[in-house]
Formats: sequence, C-alpha cells, structure tokens
Amino acid sequence: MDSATPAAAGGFEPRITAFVCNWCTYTGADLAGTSRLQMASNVRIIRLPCTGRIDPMFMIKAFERGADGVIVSGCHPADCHYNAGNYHARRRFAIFRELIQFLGIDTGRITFSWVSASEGAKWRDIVNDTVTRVRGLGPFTAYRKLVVDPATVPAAKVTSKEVPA
Amino acid sequence: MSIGYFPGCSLHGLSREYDESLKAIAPALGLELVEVNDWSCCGASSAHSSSHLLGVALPARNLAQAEDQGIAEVVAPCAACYARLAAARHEIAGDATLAGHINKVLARDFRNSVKVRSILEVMKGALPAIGSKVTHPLKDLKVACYYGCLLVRPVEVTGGYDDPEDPSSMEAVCKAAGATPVKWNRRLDCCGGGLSMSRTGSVVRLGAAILKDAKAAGADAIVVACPMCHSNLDFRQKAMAQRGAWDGEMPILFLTQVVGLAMGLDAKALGLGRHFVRTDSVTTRPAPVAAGEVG
Amino acid sequence: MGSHEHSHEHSAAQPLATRIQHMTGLNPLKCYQCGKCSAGCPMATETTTRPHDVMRLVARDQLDRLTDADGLWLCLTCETCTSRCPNGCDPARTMDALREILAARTNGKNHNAIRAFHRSFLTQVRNHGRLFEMGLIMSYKLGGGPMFADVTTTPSVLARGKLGLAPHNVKGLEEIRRIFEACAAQEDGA
Amino acid sequence: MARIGVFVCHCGENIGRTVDCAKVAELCGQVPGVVHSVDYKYMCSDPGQQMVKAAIAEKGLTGVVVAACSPHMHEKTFRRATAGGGLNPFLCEMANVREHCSWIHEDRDAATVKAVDITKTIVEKVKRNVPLSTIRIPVTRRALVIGGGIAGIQAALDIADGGREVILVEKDPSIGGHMSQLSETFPTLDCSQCILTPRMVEVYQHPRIKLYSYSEVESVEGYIGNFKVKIRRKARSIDEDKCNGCGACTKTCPNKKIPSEFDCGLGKRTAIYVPFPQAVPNLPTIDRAKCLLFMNRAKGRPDTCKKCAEACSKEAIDFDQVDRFVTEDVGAIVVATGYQLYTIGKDQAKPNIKGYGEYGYGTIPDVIDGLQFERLASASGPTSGKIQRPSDGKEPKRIVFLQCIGSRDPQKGMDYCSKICCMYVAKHTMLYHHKVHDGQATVFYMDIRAAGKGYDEFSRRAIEEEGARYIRGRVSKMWRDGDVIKIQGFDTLAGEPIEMDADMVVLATAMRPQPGIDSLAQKLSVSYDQHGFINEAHPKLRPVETNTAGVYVAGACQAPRDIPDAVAMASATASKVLGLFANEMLEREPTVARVDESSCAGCFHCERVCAYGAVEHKEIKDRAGNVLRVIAYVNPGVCQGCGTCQATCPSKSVELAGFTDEQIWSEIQALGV
Ligand SMILES: Cc1cc2nc3c(=O)[nH]c(=O)nc-3n(C[C@H](O)[C@H](O)[C@H](O)COP(=O)(O)OP(=O)(O)OC[C@H]3O[C@@H](n4cnc5c(N)ncnc54)[C@H](O)[C@@H]3O)c2cc1C
Ligand SMILES: Cc1cc2nc3c(=O)[nH]c(=O)nc-3n(C[C@H](O)[C@H](O)[C@H](O)COP(=O)(O)OP(=O)(O)OC[C@H]3O[C@@H](n4cnc5c(N)ncnc54)[C@H](O)[C@@H]3O)c2cc1C
Ligand code: SF4
Ligand code: SF4
Ligand code: SF4
Ligand code: SF4
Ligand code: SF4
Ligand code: SF4
Ligand code: SF4
Ligand code: SF4
Repeated sequence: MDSATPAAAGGFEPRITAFVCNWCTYTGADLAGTSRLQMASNVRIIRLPCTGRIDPMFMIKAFERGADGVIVSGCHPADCHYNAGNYHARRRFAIFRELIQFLGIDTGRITFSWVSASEGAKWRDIVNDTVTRVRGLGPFTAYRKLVVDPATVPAAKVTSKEVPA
Repeated sequence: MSIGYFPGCSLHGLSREYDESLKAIAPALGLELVEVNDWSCCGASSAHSSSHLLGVALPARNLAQAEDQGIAEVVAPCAACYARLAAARHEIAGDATLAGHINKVLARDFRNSVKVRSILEVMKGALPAIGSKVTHPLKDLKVACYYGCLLVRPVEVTGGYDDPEDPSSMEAVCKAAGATPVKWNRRLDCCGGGLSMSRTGSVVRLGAAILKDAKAAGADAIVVACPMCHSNLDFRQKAMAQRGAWDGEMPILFLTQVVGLAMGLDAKALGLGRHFVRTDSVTTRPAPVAAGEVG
Repeated sequence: MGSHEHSHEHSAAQPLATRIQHMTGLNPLKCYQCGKCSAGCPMATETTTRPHDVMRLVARDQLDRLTDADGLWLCLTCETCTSRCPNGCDPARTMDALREILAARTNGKNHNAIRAFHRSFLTQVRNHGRLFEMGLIMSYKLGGGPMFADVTTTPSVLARGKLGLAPHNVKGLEEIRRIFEACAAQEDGA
Repeated sequence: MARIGVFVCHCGENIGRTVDCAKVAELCGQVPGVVHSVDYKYMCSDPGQQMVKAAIAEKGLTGVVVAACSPHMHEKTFRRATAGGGLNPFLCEMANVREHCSWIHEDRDAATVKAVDITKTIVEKVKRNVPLSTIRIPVTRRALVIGGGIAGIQAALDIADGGREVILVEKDPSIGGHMSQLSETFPTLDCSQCILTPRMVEVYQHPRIKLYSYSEVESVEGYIGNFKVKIRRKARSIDEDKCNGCGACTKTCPNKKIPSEFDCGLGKRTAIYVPFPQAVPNLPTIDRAKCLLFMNRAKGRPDTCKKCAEACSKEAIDFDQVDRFVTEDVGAIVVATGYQLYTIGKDQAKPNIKGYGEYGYGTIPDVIDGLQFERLASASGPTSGKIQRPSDGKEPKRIVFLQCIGSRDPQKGMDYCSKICCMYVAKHTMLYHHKVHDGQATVFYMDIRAAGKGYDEFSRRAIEEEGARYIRGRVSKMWRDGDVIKIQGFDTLAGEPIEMDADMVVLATAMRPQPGIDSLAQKLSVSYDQHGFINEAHPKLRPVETNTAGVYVAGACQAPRDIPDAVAMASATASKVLGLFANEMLEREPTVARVDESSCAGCFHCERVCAYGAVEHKEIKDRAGNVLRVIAYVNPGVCQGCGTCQATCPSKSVELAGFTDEQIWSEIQALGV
C-alpha cells in the first residue's frame, strides 16, 4: 500500500498514531525537529488543542484503522496551557486503561506521557521507546474485533465517571 | 505494652548498667521487653564502612529474627544499633533490588515488617507512665541532655519522631523525673563515637568540649541514651584529665537511670556503681534517694 | 527514569560519580561545594580531606587521591554532614561507598589503625555473632592497631564487671557466616 | 464536492533533501477531492504565496493544504494568503513535513512516505473545515492593578498616564510595599523613601487612579476585555470622608506595645495606627485583633476604651463599620502582589520548608533578617538609623551576614536563587561600615551573583574599598554563648574550618511569593509554579503576560526581582494593557466550543470540567415564557478552545470549531491501511 511504512528487511515495522496537544508536545516535537534529533519514522501525529480534547474513542478508532500502537502526550501536570485540561484527561485515561484491557488490547501498546515545549529530546526518546516496544509486541491483529459503532461504546459512561460530583 | 528488645553487644558488655537500669524501670513503665531470639551484632560502623550489603544484612538478620518471633516493633537502646537497624529497615523499604539481595543473603522470606524505635521514642511514649511513677523527684538536679549524633538524625531514618536540630524528648523525660534540663549548645555534637579505641586523641578533644559546655551551663550531670556516648564521656574523663583537656568530674547518667532514681529505685539496681566517674553527687542528694542506699 | 537502580555492578571505566550513584542512589554531582558539611564535621580540624573535599574528588574522578584521604578513615559516621547538607548529598553515605570501593586496595597510607579496627571488629562478629570485647581488643592490637592507649584501665573495666572474659557465641552462627560469605561473593562478583 | 489545493514546499534543501517533494505532490494529487497539487522551493516567499492566491481563483479551490514547516511558524502567513485569494482563511491548514519529518529522518523513502501520510491527514481534515470568522468582543478600557508595591504603583501610573482609568487594590492600610521599608537602595545607594514617596503621592492624586487600600479581590469573573471584579473593602473602622489625618487618635491609644509590621517587629505601634509617616492614604486603621474595645466585644463584654473616638474632633471613628463590597468592570488585570521573606523561625507554612534548627530556629535575639536590618539602617526606623542589636541595644562591632538562607537549599527551603540578596548583603555591609567605623562586617557566601548594570562593581566596592570580609562557605551551626553568637563555618577557599564570634547576625533569607497568592491565582485562572510564583506565558518572549489572556504580571510575584526589574516589568505590563485598550473591539481565534441546543441534555458535565467558567446555563422557553429545558451555552468570549468539554459530553452535544469529532475521525481514517 502506498502509505505503508517500509518494512526494514522483512522485519515488522509498527504503525503508531500519536495524539498530542498543540502547546506542549506538538511544540516539543517541533523543537526535536529544529534540533535535528533523529528518530524512528513510524509515528504519525494528530494535533489537538489539548489532551483534554482527546476522546478515548480516538484511540480505539486508531487501533481499528490498523495502528499497532498509540501515543498520547500533553503538557506536564501543572503546566497545562488550559490550566486543567490535562488533569481531566489523566483521570479519563486512568479509566480508559481498564477499558482497553477489557477490550483485550495490551496496555504496552499505549504510551501516556508528558512532553513540554522544551523537551525535544524527551519526545525523541518516547517515540523510539514506543516503536521498539510495539515492535516487540508484533502487529496488532485483534482490531477487527474492535470494529465498534462509536455510538454503542461506553465512552459516555467512561467519561462521565471521572466528572467530579 | 510488649516490645521487642535488641540489647546489642554493648549492653551485654561495657554498658551493662544501661541494660540493668532499663530492665529495672520497664515494668513500671508498662513495658514488657521481649528479647530478640539469638540476636547478633548489628555490625556497627565497621560493617557499613566495609560493605554496604553487609551493613544492611547484619541488622536485617536481627529484624528477621524479630519478625519470625512475631514482634511488631523493636527498641534498640544503643543509639548506634538503633541507627543501623533503622537505616537497614529504611533502605530495604525504599529499594526493591536491595530487598531482593537481602532475602537471598538471609535465605529466608523477610518481609521487613518490624518497626525500629529508639529508646527516646519509647520513653517519650511512656511519659504519662513516668510522671505517675515518680516518687523521688530529682529536684534541683540540673541535667544537660546529650543526644549525640545518631539518636535524632538523619530524619529520613528516624522518621522524625523528634526535631533533628532542636530535639526535646530527652528534656521532657528528665522534666517528668523532676530534674531541670539546662540550655546548652553541644547536645548534638559528636562524642567521637566509633573512634573510641582507635583514636583516643580525637575522643578526648570532642568529649572535653562537650563536658566543658555542660559544666558552663551549670549542669550537675549529663544524661545520655547511648552506651558509646556514655563510655566516651564517662570512661574517657580520666584520659582527658591526663591530657590536660578537662579537670572536673561530671557524672554521666543513662536516661533510664535518671528515671529509675526518680522512681526511688536502688542505685545499685540501676548499675550506678559501674560508672567510672562517681555518681554520689547525684545519688546522695537528700530528696531522691534515702540515705545509706548508695552502693 | 523512575526508581534508581541499585547495583553493585560497575565497570572500572565508569566515572567515579556514576559508580557512587549506582551504589548510593544519590548523585554526588549535586554537591555545589558550599562546605556546610565540613563546617560542622567534628573531625574537620584533624583531617586534610574533609567531606566537601571528598565530594569534590569524587566529582573530579580522583579515586587514587581518595585512597590516601584521611577523612575517609577518620570519619565518625556521625551524620552531621549529611543532615545539614542543603542538597541531600549524603557525604557520610558517599564515604561508606568509597571505603567499600577502597577496601580492596591496601596500598597507600589509608589509616591502617582504623582499618585494622574495622577488620578486628568484623572478625569478632563473624566468629562469634556478637562482639567479644576482650577478643576485640586483643585481635585489634595483633592486627596492627596501636597499643591500646588506656590498657592500664582495662583492669578497672573488668573490676566493674564490664568486660566478659569468655566469648559468647550466637546459635545462628551458620547464618552469620553465610551472610559474610554471600556479601563477600557479591563484592567479588563486582 | 471538495476542491483542495496542495502545495508542497522544499524549504530550499531543508525539506527537499530528505523528502521527495515532487513525489509527495504527485501522490497527494491522486487523493479524491484534490484538484491541484504542486511543489515549490520556498512557499512562504512572495511568489509562493502568489501561487496559493492564483490557484484559489483559477481552480476554484475550497480548501488549501500547505505541506511545509510547523503551523506554529507560518500558519498565519498562509491563512492570510488564502484570505487574499478570496477564501475563508480557516479553510487553510498546514501539514508539518519539516520539523516532524524531513529534519528528524535520514531515510529518504521512509521520509517521503511519511510526508505523504502527514499531508493526506491534513487534506482529509481540510475537506471538513468550515468557514469561520474571528470573534470580536468589546473591551472595557479600564484596568485593575492588584498590589500597591513599586511594581503596582508604576503599572498604575503608566496606564493612567496613558489615558486609561486604573483601579488599584492594596491589601494593607498603605501602598508602598517593601520598598517603603528599605533604607538606601543598590546600586546607587539613594534613599528609598525619597524616590518612592513622590510616586505614592502621585498615585493618590492622579485623576484616573482609584485607590482601594485595605482591600482585597474577592472574586473575578469574565474574560479578557470584560472582567467583573468584586472587591472587599475591609472595615478600617474609620470614615475616610470625615478623617483629616490629624493623628490625634493614634496618640491617645493606650495599647502601644504592638510589634510594628512596618518595622519588622523592631518597633512598636498602637492599635489604631498609621503604618508609617508617609503612608498613602494617610488615614489610621484600627487593628481589631489588638484594639481593647474589639477584644472586649469578642469576649461579649461591653465597649470600654473608646479613647481614640474621644480624641477625634471629626467623629471619624466608626466602631461599627463592616466590610463593604464594590464591583468594578475592567478589561485587563495586572498582578503585582510582591513577595514575603522566608521566616527565620521553626514554623513554616509549607511542609517542605523546614527552617534552620542549626541556627537556633530564630531563638537568638540578635539574629535578624535583611528587612529588619533595613529598618535598623533606616533614618526613619526604630533606632533612627543607628545600628543597634535587638537584645541590649549595643552597637555590634562584629556583624556577620549569611547568604542563601532558604535559597539554593532544596532540603530546607527553595531550590532557586533569590537573585537580589547578594546585592543587598553587599549594600548592608556598606551601610554598616558607613555607620560603624570601627566595626567589621563578614559575609559567608557561596557565589556572588551580581549580574546587572553596575552591580558587580558595587559588590567589589564593598570588598575592595569598604573592607567587607567575604568568606566562601556555608555556616553549619550557630549558638549563643553569653552575649556573643558563636559561628561554626568553613572557608572553602582557604580549606579550613572557622569558628567565629559575632555580636549580630543577619540572614539573607529567601524571597517567596506572598501568602494567599495561590487563591488569588486560582481566582484569576493564572498558573503558578511549585513555589507559588505566577507563571509568565513564555519565559523569553512573553515575560509579562500570563496564560490567561488579559491578565499580566509585574514585580516580585513572578520571581525574585529587584526594583529596576520590578519597574521594568510594570512598565511592560502597562504597554501591553494600553496596546489592548487601543482598540474598542478585540479579535480572537474562532477556536471555541458551541453547544448543539437540540441534543444537549443539560447535564452540565461540560460546565464542571471547563477551567475557564465558559459554560453558562441557558433557558429554553416556550412562547408563553415557561422554561422547558435548561441547557449549556458556551460564552465564546470566555472559551479558550481546549475541547475538554467536548471529550466529556456524554451526548456529544458540544463541539470545538476547528477540531470537531468529524475532522479528527477523518484524520485517523486517513492514516488507516
Ligand atoms: C532586605 C532587602 C533589601 C532590598 N534592597 C533592595 C535595593 O537596595 N535595591 C533594589 O532594587 N531592591 C531591593 N530589594 C528588593 C525590593 O524590595 C523589591 O524588588 C521590590 O520591593 C519589589 O516590589 P513589588 O512591588 O514587586 O513587591 P512588594 O514591594 O512586595 O509589593 C507588593 C504589594 O502588594 C500588596 N499585596 C500583596 N498581596 C496582595 C493581595 N492579595 N491583594 C492586594 N494587595 C496585595 C502588598 O501588601 C504590597 O504592598 C530589597 C529586598 C530586601 C528583602
Ligand atoms: C554566545 C551568545 C549566546 C547567547 N545565548 C542566549 C540564550 O541562550 N538565551 C538568551 O536569552 N539570550 C542569549 N544571548 C543573548 C541574546 O543574544 C541577546 O539578549 C539578544 O540578542 C539581545 O537582543 P537585542 O535586540 O537587544 O540586540 P541585538 O540582537 O544585538 O539586535 C540589535 C539590532 O540593532 C541593529 N543596529 C545596531 N545599531 C544600529 C543602528 N545604529 N541603526 C540601526 N540598526 C542598528 C543591529 O544590526 C541588530 O539587528 C546570547 C548571547 C551570546 C553572545
Ligand atoms: S554540604 Fe552538601 S553541597 Fe555542601 S559541600 Fe557538603 S556535600 Fe556539598
Ligand atoms: S559523618 Fe564523618 S564526615 Fe560527616 S560530619 Fe561526621 S565525622 Fe565528619
Ligand atoms: S514555508 Fe516554511 S518550510 Fe516553506 S520555505 Fe517557508 S519556512 Fe521553509
Ligand atoms: S480618625 Fe480623627 S483623630 Fe484620627 S486621624 Fe482621623 S481625624 Fe484625626
Ligand atoms: S478603642 Fe482604645 S484600644 Fe481601640 S484603637 Fe481606640 S484607643 Fe486604641
Ligand atoms: S542572590 Fe546571592 S545570596 Fe541570594 S540566593 Fe542567590 S546566590 Fe544566594
Ligand atoms: S455535557 Fe453535553 S449534554 Fe451535558 S450540558 Fe454540556 S453540552 Fe449539554
Ligand atoms: S473548549 Fe475548553 S474552554 Fe471552551 S468551553 Fe469547552 S472546556 Fe471550556
């Protein structure tokens, strides 16, 4: 296929989708670029304003569309451009972790991290580590089982639980 | 309350009066001392100066003995033993790899469940009991409470039962015994500790400074809670005098002896006769002990 | 990231600071040479290598110079330096680690009296499980320690019932020996 | 049907070296909906931008994708070009094939494949973009300044001189802040009061400055250009309109032994007091915690004293005054709440700050802090400028200064450097030597940090010409021996321990933010660091803005600052505020959330997660005016566009413009096999 990552000498090359916030991690990834930090080319970034915007369904969808791994990265806890968006995201992901295990996805396929705008090198390390780890886990083939109708997924329940009463 | 008891080598040797006096007052304080079965040396400063692992493993063996005995917490009256046991517990708790090594070395399943208490911590807990048992308050006795190094620091190891730079528990116990703690400056300075045998000159220098400061502050006696402090300050006064560093006679009392005296216990039972510097000036005071009982 | 590695394995090529960090979990490079440790060290007037000098030599990778450092062997392990260090450097623990590294080295001055004391002490513990004070004094002298300066007072010690004449052996001596052997094996494997 | 144009940039060699740009253009041209796909050497150049404009016109594009550098670099450029071509600018997006691709990979094939992927995701997104228009909101052109230290004073004056109204809120009875307590100031040694008081008076008399002293900000609502601020005017127990400041009341007050805050406890004041002679406003305040009458009232006893009221000929004293509230509308807020010093004592507000037991936890009376020394050295101070030690009033002949107390000390205090203490210690040694000719000042320091115009020269002068003795090393312990203070230190340069006697010791303690800064910051939705200092929006490029639009920061509440820094920041905030106020309306990016009124269930989960309070309640009524439902409404002026509400909404009824679910799903879709 046109967009397949070239498999290195027959080896398996994972496809990783990254959901990152605009202010910290996206900018940190920009910095990695400006600093010419070389890293694995398996990651595709989807830019969002804030990790608070990330709906767990995005990750399910990414797996369903053939991703072998997912990275979610935003600002450090006290650093959120939007004050608290990442805080809500964190709580949401804690519950999401249980959900993906329930769905039979190895949690090793998902990396949650914080990368600030000044942490280009950390971004490179996260990219490389994730690619290595997911490469070890092999291709994710269970995704067909995942084909879910977004409307029926308990995303609502998942997200509403974390709302402070 | 039943509590594990780790006497350590000194309390069976050079400082047996500490052991005697502690055992003498324990019932009155409601303490039941359960000696750790077949305890062995904590390794003192020699073990951890030679091998970190040995410095942890030797105390850990004793904690493991206590654990097997079903002891929840153990008191080590010697400040050095206390420091070694508490440090071992602290390090093992914070380091899973080390915990693994220790389990291998000990060849038993050690859960590191035994809490380590210093004598001060235990006596502080028994303050109400002490207060109620004092029959011969040590009125007019001015004491300099000497903590030395390892009783209250470092806080990471002690858990902060007392302030490391401005402690107060020993003063509180002495006050409960009716004595008057003086304000002085060298109560946290080191007495020379482990160099006692190998480098007498240092011990003389450090000890004399402590004695002089206590004297200047008007103390009649120095109170300690460590056998090493005791021998460096008591036994070494003669050497200090020989070297011209000190010319007084300052009685050095164990905290347990102070409490025992205030409870009206016999000076002999408290092992006061075993000291090098005579303690008559304290024991013959009219108030605390009936005349004729001094041995 | 995460918890520090505790490892007794280090290669000689590693900088000393890194070696120490592996052993203690603390980064000696945090030391900014403020001297507060040495200011409070009770032995600072008697030594030429004070705790902050030790930290400096570690940072500069000068293991050879540390071999002769008197401060390492005269340290009272009183923890004054450690409890007052603004950076949590723990010079006392760093010195433990250095003594451990240097235990294998016998060249240099490195304060044989004190090392002899430690050796005698540990021999006692190894053989009896507990400290046998009479035995300690004797073996210490035989092992190279200076004549016990206060040997004249020994009889008075005995008179006060303070020194036992016969060693008291612990029942679990087997285990004690195993501990010593296992620790030695670990060091050798390093 | 979408008609997308793709423009692939070479960035000279920057992209072209590792990415086959022509191939990318070719492959992207095959994507359904792409009607134009080209590559070019420098897209941001004038000809490059012209290509975009021309293609919009010629090919009738409905969307533009520029595959080039990061949107943080040139999104604005290409959105402007798109608008220039007659298309809504929000129909243009950038695919980042430089920072996120060509610069971080070497393998040309892999990089090219990845560049295609990146561009295709953005193509899919742009297909679903809708025209948006920037949001215009009106601006209330008045400013609020919180804190009346030199920073707040300067900001207020500059804004007011720029023609806008200012509300200045100061929590204490007088403005002036810490600068009013200083004696002489480095690096020029001019008298602090002499340069400060004219500015204080200017504030008081300025027709466009409204001063609320003895007042605090209660709550803040709204957003840039439109804040509503509720201010608590604490009961002074004085009718400000009647009082003429004659001072008769303070003279009669019998409770005269209260440690004066202004004199840092070295002087005394009465229960009804004016903190210092030059106070602005020059009105007394009754300290109710210390006034005999109020102390009696608290115990349920009848009023007694009333001496002050009897002395007042203006009947200005009002024992029954209560806190009052005023609400002010402002368009911008400047935070200038300054600092406090690390306390010498044992008790510290935060658990990680431990105090210094080795220095006696502040029990030695002749160990003081820097501000106390300022008061001793000040001509208007409790000793009329004579250096006398607190314990017995003797002139100290041996004075020792310890630097970095609580600073650069992760174990007991703060890990940061307080930045100004090296300078004020040098100043203190000079002031001391000027006043005590036969005295000797000694300083224990670790480094001398004197980076400023004339600063190093100043500290060198203290050593070389005025004879201050500097010893490099920290002190381990201090204790009192008779009436001298024993100091146990180490000279790391000479390599030897030092034991030294001193008659007085001055600790250069760390600068920390004011207490209560966290609750104020929360009211303002601005972030602060772990120490409580307000965070600037960008450490280099936006140093006086905060992460909340319309809120600015000046002075020592942002980090340790000296007076020149504080004033420079204050003037910078004023220029930002005046810039904001230059327009009647404000333009904002349209990245805001919108609620679908038909499906919103009114659960208000969105309201709970919104950090900005952007979600309001809206009533849906029938014709008769009966409320049918209450649903959420996002105020576009307040919404900052984080999207947290959208990810939280159980019924997917709120959507963030520019980042809709549909857009993101399509991006994920585009990455699929
Ligand atoms: C010992 C010492 C000596 C110094 N010497 C010099 C010198 O020689 N030269 C020099 O340049 N700098 C010197 N400084 C530094 C100088 O004091 C500061 O740079 C300056 O005072 C900072 O001004 P500011 O307005 O930011 O803060 P501050 O002076 O602290 O003023 C803040 C004001 O805000 C008020 N406030 C606080 N919280 C609130 C609230 N919630 N609501 C309303 N009001 C509030 C306070 O009451 C105060 O009036 C010295 C500092 C010290 C400690
Ligand atoms: C090696 C080095 C590393 C640095 N690293 C950092 C760093 O990591 N972080 C940091 O914050 N700072 C750093 N700096 C400092 C930083 O470079 C300066 O703070 C900053 O560039 C100052 O900006 P400026 O606009 O004041 O002056 P400049 O950058 O010097 O700009 C002045 C401009 O004015 C023009 N000009 C001069 N005279 C005239 C005239 N008569 N008429 C018209 N135009 C004129 C000049 O051509 C120039 O374009 C570094 C400096 C150096 C030397
Ligand atoms: S106190 Fe700590 S930081 Fe200071 S010199 Fe000693 S080890 Fe280094
Ligand atoms: S532990 Fe050793 S180095 Fe540290 S202060 Fe005590 S004697 Fe000095
Ligand atoms: S648009 Fe960006 S990538 Fe292209 S030439 Fe300009 S800076 Fe370089
Ligand atoms: S309250 Fe009355 S007496 Fe006091 S200053 Fe004002 S006018 Fe004068
Ligand atoms: S009522 Fe009395 S105590 Fe209170 S302020 Fe007035 S004069 Fe002072
Ligand atoms: S400015 Fe000087 S005294 Fe103050 S913290 Fe920094 S280095 Fe220490
Ligand atoms: S979370 Fe959704 S449904 Fe609930 S009030 Fe907000 S927009 Fe409406
Ligand atoms: S997008 Fe963010 S700021 Fe806007 S309403 Fe939703 S949660 Fe609040």
